[in-house]
Amino acid sequence: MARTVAAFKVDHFQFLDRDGKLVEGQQVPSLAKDFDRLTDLYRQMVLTRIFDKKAIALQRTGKLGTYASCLGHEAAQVAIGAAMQAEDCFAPMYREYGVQFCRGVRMTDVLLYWGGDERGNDFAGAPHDFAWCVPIATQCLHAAGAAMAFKLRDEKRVAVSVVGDGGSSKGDFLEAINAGSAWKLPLVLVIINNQWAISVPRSRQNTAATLAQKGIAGGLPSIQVDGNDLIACLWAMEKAITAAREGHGSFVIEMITYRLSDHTTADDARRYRPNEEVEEAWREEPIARLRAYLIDQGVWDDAKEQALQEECTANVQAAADEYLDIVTNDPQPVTAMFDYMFAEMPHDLAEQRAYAEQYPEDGGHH
Amino acid sequence: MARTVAAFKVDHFQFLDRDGKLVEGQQVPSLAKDFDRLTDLYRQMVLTRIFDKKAIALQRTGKLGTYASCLGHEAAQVAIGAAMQAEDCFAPMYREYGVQFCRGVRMTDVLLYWGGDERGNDFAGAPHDFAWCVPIATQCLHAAGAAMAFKLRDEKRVAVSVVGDGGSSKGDFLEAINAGSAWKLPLVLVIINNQWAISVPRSRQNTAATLAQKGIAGGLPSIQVDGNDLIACLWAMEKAITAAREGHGSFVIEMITYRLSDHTTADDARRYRPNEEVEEAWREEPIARLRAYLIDQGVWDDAKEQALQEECTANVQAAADEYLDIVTNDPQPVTAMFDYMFAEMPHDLAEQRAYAEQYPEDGGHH
Amino acid sequence: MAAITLIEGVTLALARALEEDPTVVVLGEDVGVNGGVFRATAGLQQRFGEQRVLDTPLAEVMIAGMSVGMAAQGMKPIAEAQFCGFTMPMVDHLMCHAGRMRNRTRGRLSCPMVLRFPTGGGIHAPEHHSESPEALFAHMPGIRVVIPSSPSRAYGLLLAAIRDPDPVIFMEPKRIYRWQKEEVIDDGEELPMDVCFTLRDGSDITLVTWGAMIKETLQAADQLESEGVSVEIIDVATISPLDMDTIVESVSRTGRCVIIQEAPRHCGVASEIAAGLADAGIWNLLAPVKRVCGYDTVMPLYRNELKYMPSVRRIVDAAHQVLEVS
Amino acid sequence: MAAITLIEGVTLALARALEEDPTVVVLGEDVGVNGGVFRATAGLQQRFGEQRVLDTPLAEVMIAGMSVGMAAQGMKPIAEAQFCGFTMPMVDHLMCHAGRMRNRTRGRLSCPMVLRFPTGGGIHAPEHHSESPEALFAHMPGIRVVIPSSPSRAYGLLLAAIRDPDPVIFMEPKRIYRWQKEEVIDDGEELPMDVCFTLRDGSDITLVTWGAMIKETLQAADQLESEGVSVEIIDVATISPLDMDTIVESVSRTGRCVIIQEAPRHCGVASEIAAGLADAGIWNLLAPVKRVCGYDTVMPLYRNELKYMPSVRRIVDAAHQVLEVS
Ligand SMILES: Cc1ncc(C[n+]2csc(CCOP(=O)(O)OP(=O)(O)O)c2C)c(N)n1
Ligand SMILES: Cc1ncc(C[n+]2csc(CCOP(=O)(O)OP(=O)(O)O)c2C)c(N)n1
Ligand SMILES: [Mg+2]
Ligand SMILES: [Mg+2]
Repeated sequence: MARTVAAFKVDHFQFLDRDGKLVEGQQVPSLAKDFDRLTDLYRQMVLTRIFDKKAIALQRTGKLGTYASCLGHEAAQVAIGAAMQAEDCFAPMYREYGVQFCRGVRMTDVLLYWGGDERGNDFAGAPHDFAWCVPIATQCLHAAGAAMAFKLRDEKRVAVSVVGDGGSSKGDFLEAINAGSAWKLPLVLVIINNQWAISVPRSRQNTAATLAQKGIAGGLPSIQVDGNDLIACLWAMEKAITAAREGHGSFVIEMITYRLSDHTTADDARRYRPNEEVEEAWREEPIARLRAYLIDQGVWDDAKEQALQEECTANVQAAADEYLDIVTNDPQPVTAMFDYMFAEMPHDLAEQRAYAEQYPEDGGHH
Repeated sequence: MARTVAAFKVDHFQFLDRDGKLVEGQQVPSLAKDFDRLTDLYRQMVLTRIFDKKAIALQRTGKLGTYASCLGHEAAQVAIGAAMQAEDCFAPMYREYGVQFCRGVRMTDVLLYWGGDERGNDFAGAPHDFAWCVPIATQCLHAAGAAMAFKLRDEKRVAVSVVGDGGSSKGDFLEAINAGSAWKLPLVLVIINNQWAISVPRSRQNTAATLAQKGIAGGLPSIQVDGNDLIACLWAMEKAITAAREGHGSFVIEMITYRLSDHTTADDARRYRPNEEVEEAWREEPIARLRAYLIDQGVWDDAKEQALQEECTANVQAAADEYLDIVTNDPQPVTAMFDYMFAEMPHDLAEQRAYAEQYPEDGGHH
Repeated sequence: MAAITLIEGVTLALARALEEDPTVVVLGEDVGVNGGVFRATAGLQQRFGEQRVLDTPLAEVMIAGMSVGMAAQGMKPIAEAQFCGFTMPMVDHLMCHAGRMRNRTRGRLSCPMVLRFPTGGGIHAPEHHSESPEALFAHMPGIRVVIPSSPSRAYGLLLAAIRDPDPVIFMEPKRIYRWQKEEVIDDGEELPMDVCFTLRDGSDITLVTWGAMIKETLQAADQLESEGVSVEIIDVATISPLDMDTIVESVSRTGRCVIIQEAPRHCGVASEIAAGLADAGIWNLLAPVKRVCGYDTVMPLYRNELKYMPSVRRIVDAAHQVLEVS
Repeated sequence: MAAITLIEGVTLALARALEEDPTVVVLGEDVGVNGGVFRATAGLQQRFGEQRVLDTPLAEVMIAGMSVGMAAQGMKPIAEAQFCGFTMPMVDHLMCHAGRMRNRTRGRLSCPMVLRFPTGGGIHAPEHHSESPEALFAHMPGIRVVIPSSPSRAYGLLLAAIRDPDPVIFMEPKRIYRWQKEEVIDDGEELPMDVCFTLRDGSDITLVTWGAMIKETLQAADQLESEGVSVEIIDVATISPLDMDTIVESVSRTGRCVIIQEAPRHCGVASEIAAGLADAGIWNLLAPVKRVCGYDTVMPLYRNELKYMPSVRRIVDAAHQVLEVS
């Protein structure tokens, strides 16, 4: 006869079904009726998608480098951004534009970064957020470090990081969970499970029922939400961030969504996943779903949609123009690669810089 | 209303209480009545402890380098060794002599290793087991690799590795759990929770209720046992190894014991832990407990104990003598550091080897 | 016999190894159905099955650590890191285990694994996709480091790396993956991993390089030849162990040497070669040994990456400098 | 003013930094109650509290990654790795983040962290406790690498490292932690991190080294002096960025140079220095530049570790070799 010393469960939350109807027989959070807020967030989601489309167009026409699309992630991303306070800290991976736009990162910043210009990481609008992070899952520990800084300084700030279904297999993420547990850090870790890690399906990362349960390793509250349901994502994020801010420690949320695009513009997903799967996923996508709900509730209509589309398209175009103007008329000189290495330039680097100046045009740029 | 998508629990198993009485009101495994086997294992535990004492004495008298004692871990270690088949593969950390003696590693090997002689890792008696592994938790992934090799070759062999309470915080262990889950590897991971990682208490590693629950991250069966109860440890190990061997995948077991010694002979635990705690832990220790049980059952007595003590002491002394004879009369030459770097010695290394031969005595040895 | 590219040479060698040795297993992220992000493993899983070509979870420490474990237990893992920048989490298992397994156990266990990955910049890739970390691996005892610079050397050296009983890091210069085509016979002939390849004989100056910089070095050599300079070109290819003898012998004839390396200069492989010349080669040097390298800075994002990498002009200028001296 | 050891110099600098800068946090395994396995942080937690001196879970990737995060968010983490061998899991965050934070964000964020750890062999320690990995870190752009070799330099350079606005790897030569005592005034004076220290002036030969090898180098120098050789000794101390000028200037006077390094030779720091001499110093060289190094093997377990490390005799013999040449 064994003694049970610990018991856990992972709950799944969904409020809006794929057709934008409220799921029957459950109490909906009040924010489901906060239509001003929901329409604002809907606008952010649409802006994010229109931006994404433009970025891909720029890449296809040779005006932008490899780009990682966020198509299908808009609810998850905007919910994260909306739940955070300006003074909180976000540690992104590489496709969370929907979060970042909420936080003041400019569309031009995104284009500069993927356009091969470091100035894209100089977020004027989100001065302490971390830069885009390509080495998978490492950002989770940077967020843990930020959370530690906040805790040590007694600041009521929260650090938030995201990781993918693939990245959730990496030690950095798992050690971040453990750190959050060890020090009860004000840290929220969001697993954006979009079913694919480039060509590797979720099922290959491990055979566990959920990814959320990785938080149980550290004894952290761990839940799963429909990542295409803005209301569920936002409800969960606010619950987690509030708990973290009030000193209750770290939280893990798995948001289940789908990567509707190729992994990046350098990828061709048709090589490894069936079209039917993608088509099925389109039926779940977050924007149509929220729009249907807002229309049902009588707070949205075609005229508003029309106006929003035009407004976003114009803003996106302006950002694209600004980006192209910067890289064309104000490119970084060769010396830029030396000038930010150290606060004070070491002697030997200064010598290399002087030498490099003799070859200002070499290689030119692509 | 949330939908629960996954539920888990961690059970704790104990059969023998600290006084060697069977815990009331629960069914005991048949092995509790297999007295031939239990006495054999008891002998192994006693041998392990007597060896440990001798090794410390050798270190104290300058005849051995830094040594990591296994005092208090005898039940956990002997149970692991006893549950494994010869063809299985063990990936140790650095203090699992009790496992290794069961597997054919010689006491002389242990002394050579801690005596600063690589020949200690050349286990004639356990030819495919991994060497002692100092970089914490890395051995868990080597075991996962071994398990993968067995699986790919369709061999009914199991890889077993151990990690400490401290090491259970490291990504290598957590990634090994995930690998075991991803491929359903024949892998058993044992957390030997002896409450301390040098001076860092278990409570600082994280705030979770158990360490066993780290296995839940991968959806692995995860249990906790009294690590001072040989019967519980062996029962759990056999359950896990059988499951792994039969293709049911990986298993995590947390064995709760106590490090009765300093971390190593280079450590002084009085600096960081109260004597009372250690004294209390002595009341839980595994050997007295099993002896009491065997005496109760009428299969052990003082005469047998006396004979066993003398036999073990003699064997340990013989090993110590052999060790001292080897390092005194057959030390490794300077060239030994070159001869095992590559199967074929590269040209530049051969040159360095010839050069080194001109300085055979330099530095001598400590 | 068809003309193939460097990356096709890699694929050809992998296929042959999978064919001839049942213990060979290819593993990594996206190496299966997807055939690798550069297509180096294209078709291999379809041909050899999921037991031989494994897509792994996204965890480099795991890939390295399990490869060590598999190698020690009789398999021949050929692990792929998706890009040079993502080998850093693997350093621990390479340095502390792969390079030590044989020595640590006095030969009882060994670690015959291969870690292959695309290296270097110039393909317009995102951050962390363009580094050249060969010097880090070359400083690790017990590990061989190889970088091919042509289709035939990719084929022959990869076969040698796979058949070698010790760990080999095989770095593939992605910028020239598809630069040149070359006739390569799939005859299973391997190339030696302990000698440099002299690509061109000359008498006035020795240009030493490896990997993708071969391209600019050859162009620089053409320009110098057109000025009447006789240029010897050495492709080091096997970075560790390093065949210093061939280089010293060459410089003993030319008296002049420029080493070209894409990686940062400080503590790079070019410095090791220059140091060798400052010792064994000193009496034959008629001029300073110049290193034309990447700068000691972070590799810039793609818009300026070519400004970071040694250009033909930088190589030619350095050659002129050492040639002027007399 | 008391005479203190090198490790006491470390403790003194840490205490002062904790005193003068509220953002300073010391973190690592066993740095708290236990005061570090070498006692480098002894008494600091008692004096400054658990908020300033943190025992961490056993996870080096976490220690490195969180230090990067803390540093980027206004703290000054001083992380300890318990031994040189255990820094390998930290390489990823150092290479990919610590050294890149400022550059990546065009100066918006920075990473003013210090990673300190005991380095080198010769203390009879177990496997992985005796490595000298400075060359690996020196090859990483954006990171300073410092190795003191005396109590006063430990104090002054560690203070400089802590106050520096960029990441610094501070390697402590454990073999000489308690070798010499020196009067050190706790006046908060830091030492420069961009110049070598000339420990002895001489005219016949320059011996260049750093860290614990200073001990054998001084002994070798004494022996050479007794033979009438005038020896100049340079303690590099700041491995990266490297002050080549002081070394080149010295060799321009002596014409002869031997570099002593405990680490394996291949692609080590000694090679970088020799390469610098093969370039800027070539005209003044009267003899080959010799490197007396650890072998390109795994550091042996303790019984043979001293056979691995450069001995006084190996240094003297190399000096004789270059002195014989004329
Ligand atoms: C450490 C590391 N390994 C490999 C890569 C290459 N890579 C970039 S994205 C990616 C897949 C990530 O999948 P996931 O974590 O699910 O995030 P997603 O892209 O789906 O949002 C891989 C393997 C990387 N960037 N970093
Ligand atoms: C990667 C790594 N970091 C640090 C150390 C130094 N060290 C050796 S043992 C130890 C504590 C291990 O504690 P635990 O995992 O609980 O095992 P135990 O010693 O208690 O059996 C530490 C920190 C190491 N060997 N490897
Ligand atoms: Mg994904
Ligand atoms: Mg422990």
